[in-house]
Amino acid sequence: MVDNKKIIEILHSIATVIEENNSFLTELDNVIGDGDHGINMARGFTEVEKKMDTLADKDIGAILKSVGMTLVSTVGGASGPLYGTAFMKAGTAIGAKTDMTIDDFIAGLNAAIDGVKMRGHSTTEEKTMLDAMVPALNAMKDTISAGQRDTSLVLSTGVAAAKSGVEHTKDLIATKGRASYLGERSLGHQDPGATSFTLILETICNNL
Amino acid sequence: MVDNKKIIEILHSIATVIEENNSFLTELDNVIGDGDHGINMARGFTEVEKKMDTLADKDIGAILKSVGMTLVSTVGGASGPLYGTAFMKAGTAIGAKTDMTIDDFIAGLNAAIDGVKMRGHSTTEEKTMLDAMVPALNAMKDTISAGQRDTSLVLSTGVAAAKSGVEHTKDLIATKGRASYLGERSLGHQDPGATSFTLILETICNNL
Amino acid sequence: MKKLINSIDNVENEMIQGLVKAYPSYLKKLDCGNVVVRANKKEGKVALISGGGSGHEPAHAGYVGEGMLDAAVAGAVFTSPTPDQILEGIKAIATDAGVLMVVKNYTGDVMNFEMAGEMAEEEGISVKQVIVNDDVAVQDSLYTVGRRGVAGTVLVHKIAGAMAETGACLDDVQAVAQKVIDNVRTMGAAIAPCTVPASGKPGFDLSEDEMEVGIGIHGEPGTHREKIRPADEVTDLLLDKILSDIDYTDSEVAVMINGAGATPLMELFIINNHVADVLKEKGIKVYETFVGEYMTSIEMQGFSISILKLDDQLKKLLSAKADTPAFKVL
Amino acid sequence: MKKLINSIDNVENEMIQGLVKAYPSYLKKLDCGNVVVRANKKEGKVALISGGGSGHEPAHAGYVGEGMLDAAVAGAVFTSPTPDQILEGIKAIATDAGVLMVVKNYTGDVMNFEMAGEMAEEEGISVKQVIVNDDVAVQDSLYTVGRRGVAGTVLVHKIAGAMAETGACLDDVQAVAQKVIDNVRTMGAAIAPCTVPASGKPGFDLSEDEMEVGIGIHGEPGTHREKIRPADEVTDLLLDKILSDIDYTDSEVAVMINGAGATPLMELFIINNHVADVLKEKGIKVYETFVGEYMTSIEMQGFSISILKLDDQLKKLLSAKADTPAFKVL
Ligand SMILES: Nc1ncnc2c1ncn2[C@@H]1O[C@H](COP(=O)(O)OP(=O)(O)O)[C@@H](O)[C@H]1O
Ligand SMILES: Nc1ncnc2c1ncn2[C@@H]1O[C@H](COP(=O)(O)OP(=O)(O)O)[C@@H](O)[C@H]1O
Ligand SMILES: [Mg+2]
Ligand SMILES: [Mg+2]
Ligand SMILES: [Mg+2]
Ligand SMILES: [Mg+2]
Repeated sequence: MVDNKKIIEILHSIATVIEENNSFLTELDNVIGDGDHGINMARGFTEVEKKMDTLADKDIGAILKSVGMTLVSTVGGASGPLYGTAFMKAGTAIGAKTDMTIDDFIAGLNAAIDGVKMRGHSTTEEKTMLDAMVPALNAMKDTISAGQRDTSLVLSTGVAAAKSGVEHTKDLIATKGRASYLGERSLGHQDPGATSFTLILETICNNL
Repeated sequence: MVDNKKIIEILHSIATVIEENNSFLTELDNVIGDGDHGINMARGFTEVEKKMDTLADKDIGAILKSVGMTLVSTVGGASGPLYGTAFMKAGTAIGAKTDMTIDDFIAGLNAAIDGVKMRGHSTTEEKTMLDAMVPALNAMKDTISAGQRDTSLVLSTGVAAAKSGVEHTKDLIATKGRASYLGERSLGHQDPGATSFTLILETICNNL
Repeated sequence: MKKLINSIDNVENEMIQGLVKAYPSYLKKLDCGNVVVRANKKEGKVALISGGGSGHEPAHAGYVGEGMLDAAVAGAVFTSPTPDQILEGIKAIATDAGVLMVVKNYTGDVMNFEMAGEMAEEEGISVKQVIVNDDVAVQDSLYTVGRRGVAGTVLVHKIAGAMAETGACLDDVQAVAQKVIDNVRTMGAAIAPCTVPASGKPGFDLSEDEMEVGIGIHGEPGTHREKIRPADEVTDLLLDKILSDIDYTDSEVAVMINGAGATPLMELFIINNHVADVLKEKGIKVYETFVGEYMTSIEMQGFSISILKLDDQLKKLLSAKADTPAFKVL
Repeated sequence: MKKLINSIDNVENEMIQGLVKAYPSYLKKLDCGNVVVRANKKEGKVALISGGGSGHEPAHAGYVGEGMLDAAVAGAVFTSPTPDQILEGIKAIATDAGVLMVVKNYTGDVMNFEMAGEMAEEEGISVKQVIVNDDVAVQDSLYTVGRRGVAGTVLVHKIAGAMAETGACLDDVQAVAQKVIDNVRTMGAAIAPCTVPASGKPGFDLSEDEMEVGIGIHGEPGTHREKIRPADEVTDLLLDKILSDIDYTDSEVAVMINGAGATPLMELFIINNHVADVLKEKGIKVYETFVGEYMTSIEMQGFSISILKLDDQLKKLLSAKADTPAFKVL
């Protein structure tokens, strides 16, 4: 599917997309959070960008773990430990490979989700990033079960599911994260973390 | 000229005029001071109003001294001690009369001016109330010297002179009071205290 | 955005440096980031660490000193610090008696401190934590993340800090911190928002006649929005909610009237005037009152009221000596 | 005007009551008006009284207590108190050692205190005064009323108060107060105005990119208006004026970074970061720094820098114990 060179390329693109969506994500967080999700993510991925040169020759597992550690130590807030844990767990799951398959990708996302659930004491239907991550994972698994193994196609079903997941967060009352303080007032607004995850997945898909 | 009943009537009118010009005077003070001259004067004359009933039977000197004391103890700021001293000194100069002449009025204003100069360590051409008081006094004296003794007419020359005095304060750089901190930036703006004195004199004139 | 700053990227850093330069006899900054510790490490006692996003000054670094905290970790504005930063703070202050982390109940803070605590434990430091959740504006239920931690945190610092100074063991310091948490309730309101420098825009909008009741210290929405009312009525709104959350009948209390950053002291005293009257009328005895800026939200206009129910132990610890830049008890 | 108040007429009154109710062990209010004295009168020492218009909280009532003032008189917002009020304060605190009045240099304050002093002398109380004039934004000349009294006044309270506490005679307390006045200089800047409740309108207008340099504590205009600049440059503007007014070469100083009311502590610390660097570079040694709200202008956004040149006597008195609601030295 992709080798370690490609991973670096994709990470660059993710950093660019996050930076481009800094205000958009911050704006979303302004409505139901504290207005910093874009700022936090951009701060983290700017640091990831800076470390990228030193990672070029590393295996995929090592690259992802390093990205995770950088996010943990620069993002702060809720998204730092969550995305950080997600990348670290994905790295561990994929391991010391320089080339990965769609199955590796699925295993990585699966581990990332477990990491977020563990760290965030959270699950789906709580109006968090999990409400984009889990539907995306399930959709991709279904696509593969249906016999499809074209990575672009599998990924695009994931992106579509993540996007509907984001839409679905508008119908949810937040019970985790800062938006939960709003109770019913969180209804009608999409979750910033679910949105940033979808942007990341879409960027991966577009770069394959 | 006027008896003690009339004095009470005039003081009521002054209180009303000051209240009506509260914002105007405050606005003037906003530009070259701290924006409270109208508020201060209104606070003082509201208290004067309250005390008026108890003064109805007193002589003119006692009435004016009591007004002065009320102003001193309620106005605060620069105008409190100055107007307070002015009224007290005028009361002392006029003395225990129940009827006063134009000469008594002139003597009273003269004493008031001396009181302001003493208390304020100030003189004319410093952009203060004195720049309306002194020209008014001089104009009235001149009118009387010219053989005129009709009180209304004498007073109206005083009001006219006070008004040009106020205009003249626009050409002065303040060297006393809060406006002096502005240096040359005080140019072009009329002095609030000179304005309030002119309003008071005009009210006396209109009520004769 | 009209602010007296230099560059948006350096706000937190210059602020912490300016603080440490103002109080060098109290404070020292670690090289690894915005971690402030006591100028002279105190051995032989439980060490207290707290922290959170910047923007709540003087919290938390202003409370580092004798009788309160041993370290404070400052994240980016309104963003929890990261685990590695917190870990550096823990390592710098750790004694054999252990370390207590005082964490405000926000997902980010809880997770980052938790990770730091795990890392410190791996290095052989014994670490415990308490989670402050005093804001009655939000519901506490098993199915949510619970109440937010707000100004009551400062009272936790004061009392747990005094307890640690007596040489009490980690369990006892944790227990008294938890006792404060169990007995303190806070609620706030705002009439104008604040602006996170990096965002450049106010965190929320209020029209000229509106206020947000139950505002969070990051500008998070509260219970509802309504037309602004006279100070006494706003105070009643908040007091009602606070006083119906715990039974304060016949008890002695500490009161904190906390300014959000741009609210003049004049208004905070006017608010206290009514708080004092209401408590007196209800037979609740005020043992100590604190009026000022303790847990701010940059330049938000608003305030919060905290009421801590006291017993003899808490009274004694509240009145114990404290010598920190922002909180002193003689 | 968006404020947390009840009625415009009661602002000063409710504020003073709220203050006294917050600190009953420190403060007592006289029945005759907004005059605050120590809860327990201290005999056998020179008594210090200060005051002025309200709106500068915690000045001056917050500084009543051991080691600082014996009484504070609060006028209407930004308006000097009246002689009869001041006289009541003097009478309440007068001891055989006499009374020192600490007056800020405004025509109104000077005249009202002067009248009160005359009245007190007539009643057989010996009264002296000092006039604080630390604001270098305005020219001091024989032909003007001279410089304004601003935040440096708090340092006069601190040091003269400590001197009085030693039992020094009236002349000596007056002399040391005058020494502080001779050696302290202040200058401020504002980026947004404040609103006197009774007026309902901001005291001045500034456009979104402007600042007023040399602002007075009542919003009086300063030296000039210009485009807002980074905090360090604004700080340099003020420091240049202060440092060229007295020769501070090789001396030790106390620094006060004073918030005007709505400026977040975050920004004050950022300002102190630069002040500390500049002074260090110039070889001026900082003995003590105070960052916070000491002499505010309701909810003005801005700050001032005060620099007091110290000698051994002033250093000792500055570090002496003070226990007041708003200023504590352990
Ligand atoms: N417990 C949790 N589990 C999963 N995701 C969470 C949890 N709490 C918060 N999030 C995600 O984090 C996002 C907010 O991140 P961010 O704004 O960067 O942090 P903070 O809330 O600390 O300011 C939310 O939109 C949500 O998707
Ligand atoms: N030394 C002085 N002598 C005479 N008049 C003065 C003096 N100082 C101030 N004034 C007058 O007082 C007016 C200001 O009064 P006011 O605004 O009520 O007091 P404050 O300046 O204390 O706020 C000025 O406009 C000026 O006319
Ligand atoms: Mg956020
Ligand atoms: Mg005025
Ligand atoms: Mg945040
Ligand atoms: Mg005034």
